[in-house]
Amino acid sequence: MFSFWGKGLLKGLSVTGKVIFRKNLTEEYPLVKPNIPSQWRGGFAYEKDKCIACGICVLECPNDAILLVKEKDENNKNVPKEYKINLGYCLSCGLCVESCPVNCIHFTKEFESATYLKKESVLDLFNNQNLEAERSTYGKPVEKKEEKEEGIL
Amino acid sequence: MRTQTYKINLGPQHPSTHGVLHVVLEIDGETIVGSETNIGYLHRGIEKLAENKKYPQVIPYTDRLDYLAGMSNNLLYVQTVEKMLGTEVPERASYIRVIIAELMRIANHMVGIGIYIMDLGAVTGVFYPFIQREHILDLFSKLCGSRMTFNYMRIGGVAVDIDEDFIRGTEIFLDQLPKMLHEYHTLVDENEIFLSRTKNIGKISKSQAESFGLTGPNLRASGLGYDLRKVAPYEVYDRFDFNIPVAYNGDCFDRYIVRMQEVEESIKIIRQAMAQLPQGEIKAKLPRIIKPEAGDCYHQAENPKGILGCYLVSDGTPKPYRVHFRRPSFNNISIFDEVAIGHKIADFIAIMASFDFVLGEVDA
Amino acid sequence: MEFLDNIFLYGTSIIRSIITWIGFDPAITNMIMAAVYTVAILVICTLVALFYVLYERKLAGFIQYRPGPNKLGPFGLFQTVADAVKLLTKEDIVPRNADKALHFLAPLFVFIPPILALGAIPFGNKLVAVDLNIGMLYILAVTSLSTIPFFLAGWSSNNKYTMLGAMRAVSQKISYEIPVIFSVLAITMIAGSLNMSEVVGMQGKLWFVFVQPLSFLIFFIAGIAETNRAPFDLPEGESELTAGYLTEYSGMKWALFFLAEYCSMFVFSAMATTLFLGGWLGPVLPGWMWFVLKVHVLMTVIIWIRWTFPRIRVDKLLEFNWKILIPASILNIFATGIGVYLFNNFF
Amino acid sequence: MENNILKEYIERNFFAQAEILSETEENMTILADKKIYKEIAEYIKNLGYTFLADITSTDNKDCFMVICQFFRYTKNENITLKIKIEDRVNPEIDSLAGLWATADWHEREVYDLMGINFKGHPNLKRILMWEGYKGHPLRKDFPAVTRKRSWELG
Repeated sequence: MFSFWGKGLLKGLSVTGKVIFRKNLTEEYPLVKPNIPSQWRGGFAYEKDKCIACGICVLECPNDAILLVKEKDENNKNVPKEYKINLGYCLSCGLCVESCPVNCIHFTKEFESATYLKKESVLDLFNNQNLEAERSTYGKPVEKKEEKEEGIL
Repeated sequence: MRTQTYKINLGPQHPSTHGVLHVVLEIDGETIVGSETNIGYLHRGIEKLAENKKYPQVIPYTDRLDYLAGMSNNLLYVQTVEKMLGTEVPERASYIRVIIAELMRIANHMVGIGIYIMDLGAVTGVFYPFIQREHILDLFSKLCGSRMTFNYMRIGGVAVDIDEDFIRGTEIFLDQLPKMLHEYHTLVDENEIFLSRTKNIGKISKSQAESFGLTGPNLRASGLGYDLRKVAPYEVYDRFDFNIPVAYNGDCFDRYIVRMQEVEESIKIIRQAMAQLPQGEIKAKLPRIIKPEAGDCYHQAENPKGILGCYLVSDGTPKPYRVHFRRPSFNNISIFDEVAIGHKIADFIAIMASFDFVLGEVDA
Repeated sequence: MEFLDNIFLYGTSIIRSIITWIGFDPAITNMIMAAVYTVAILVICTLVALFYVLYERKLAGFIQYRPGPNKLGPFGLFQTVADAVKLLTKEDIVPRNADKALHFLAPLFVFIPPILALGAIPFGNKLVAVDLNIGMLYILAVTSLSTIPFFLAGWSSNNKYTMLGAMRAVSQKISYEIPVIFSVLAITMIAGSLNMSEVVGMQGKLWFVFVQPLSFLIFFIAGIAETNRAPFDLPEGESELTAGYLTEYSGMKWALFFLAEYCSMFVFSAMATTLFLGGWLGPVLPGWMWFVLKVHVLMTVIIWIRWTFPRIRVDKLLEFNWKILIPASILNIFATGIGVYLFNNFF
Repeated sequence: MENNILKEYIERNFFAQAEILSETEENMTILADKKIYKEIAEYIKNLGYTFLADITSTDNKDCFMVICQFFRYTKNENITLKIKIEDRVNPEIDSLAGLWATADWHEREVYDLMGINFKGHPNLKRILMWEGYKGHPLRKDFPAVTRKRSWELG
């Protein structure tokens, strides 16, 4: 092969030159919402009617991000009185969701959880159950939708 | 003529320390005559924290050690606990672990290589591999819902079974990766400037590498083909046919090329693992509360950055008595002070980047 | 066609006749015309900088699978304007131990050499602010001034990183001046003139790049180094020296350095076009348009190179200059001399 | 594991000062007295266990343990060397920094987090915590601040 000083440089230029004419891959995020996978671990949704206030999620949480205050109802059963998750401490590990025996806590597909104030990062899930948010299937045995894969090159 | 050396602080905030590494360089003109590496700016005390967590609760913390290869850290930790418990992992779970770990290796090397080229001044070089890494992270986020901090491995298996989607996605990815690698080789390998910046720069001899306890691609670039996947095969690595890339110069270029070749070997491993993937359980039956017998155990595995080790002491309670991680980056960067001497500042950047370290792991 | 070719000349003659019609003295008319030229050059400078900042970001984006800036205006055309506004409103930080006067002056000085140089470059047939007889010498003299503001910036900031950047800038710019001058010398030997317009005029049959390919290559490489562009952007090499001589600059002062870089790139491309690529000469299109096109191609190549190559190391950079470029350019002059002698005596 | 040489060596030279705790196919665990630490480490190195993977320590409440892991580069064989330090007030042990360069940082880490002094270490400074930090975080008597109280604090 014919070889000379600067051949590598020209080869490099040829690669970047080719790429100029390829289609770009940028996701224009704030304008185009990303395609959130079904198992996404984002925000939380909580069904307080289902909750039996067993406290397993609190025990499972590695970082003590969950606060559960329980009380007895008229049938002498435990019911939650207060349920908060501090997203500032949450590792999004999903151990609480996986461990819940009655499936009352879910991940949602929310992904914008930044807040302006530190105290806003505490989710008061008892008063705002966040049931309308799209739920993720993490930790739940649910049929998954088909998603298409595309090659990039 | 009287000249004087002076000191400059490279870091903790510097564009190419990739985090908060602090190196005090003593400089004569532009030549380094002394160097002192300071670490600890990202110390979170994971070892101390882990002492107050139950065994499964430590897994999410290991994600944060080497946050570019969270899966591999997960894997090592659960393996150590399994070794203590004497658990047999179901075969399917083992295969899944291998596939995931090798994908993670590819993702990590893509970052390592990309950042390396970027630090040498070719900013474009970071984008091409990052696209591939993005693909892997997408696969992972479809698998377990998280892109960086996976918490995917479980003691006795894995959290979620891989499905058709994942396998198909991985196959598509593996098909396009070699093309990209070829393109990247064309872009970088013969580039005269790249060669002049990397050949014979930051040379580490075999004995130096041994003495400093280097592991991973950094060791293998110095001519010692020590890879735990071959020497002490864990999971099902002994069932696959793959090579350990070794280079013999120990310079920055070799560290780059070893990584590139490792990616190719990983592709081979993943293809074989996917072809052999058996059906079955993905998690061994274990009691709900994990209580290993009192005792201790050291286990290590070949992470993308080197050998991650975990020393675990149990006192028979559900919480580990002591967890210690032998972090590869911590060992690898300890050689900086010695290698830096006599090089230029620009070379130091090249050396630093060629080691592919992560401060989360250095400081634990 | 004739009209389009000379549209700017007609413009200036109209202005001149208006001024004369108002009844000014010829001397004052000349002075006013000089002011008009200066304003025109300043406008060109600003437009070029604004355009090429955007163009570079776009091209870099395409090279990296990105669309580049595309939110502000059509195709992101107003991105640079928005950036300029943002930079103007930024707080101006001066380090406590800096030499305040020099720190302030450096970003102003950095604009002077490209503006001065643009005055002597013919953008088209007779389309030149000052058609100096020693145009080439003038431009080389003026552009070599550009070392000073960089050193001022680095020195006055009183920071080790800026100092290292300044040292690199000085050593690099001074050494790369030599191959630039030598390669221009080869052209002068062939053309026998230092007048830029005349040099262009002589390239009617054959561009000098075909007569002097080596000289063009040397000029091009050294020019990239002169203008601080990657792979020779050592003075600001951001992965090594944070931002080199620019480390302590922020806001508009930083922006001035940034814009000046594009201006000097433009000047350098314009010089290369004039000396090697036949300047405004070309069929069909008006002359100035040919000129702009050729400059644009060169700029594209420079930008393309920047986004492909790693940065060279400082000692290798100087080694490359003193061991390869300068001997090559001296050899080239030698060969050119023989060639010119043979041509003049035997053909 | 073929370590009869090592066993013989230990029995011959350090009869009462070292004992073999366990021995498996791949691993051999030796508990040694701190007086012979460096000597035995050097012997292990000369036996071909040239990879010092790890030096760490545990706080066993009544004593400190320093644990070293030695590996071979060629085979999957591992020697775990454990050293007991009974002096809790002023724990001190020899440094391996002269034998392996990697011991330097490992020992600094142990010194920093567990407070064990290494005699003969060239540069025994804190490595992860900052200079002037009081206490050694990995000791069991060092209070672990958990986030249990975070909810009470608000």
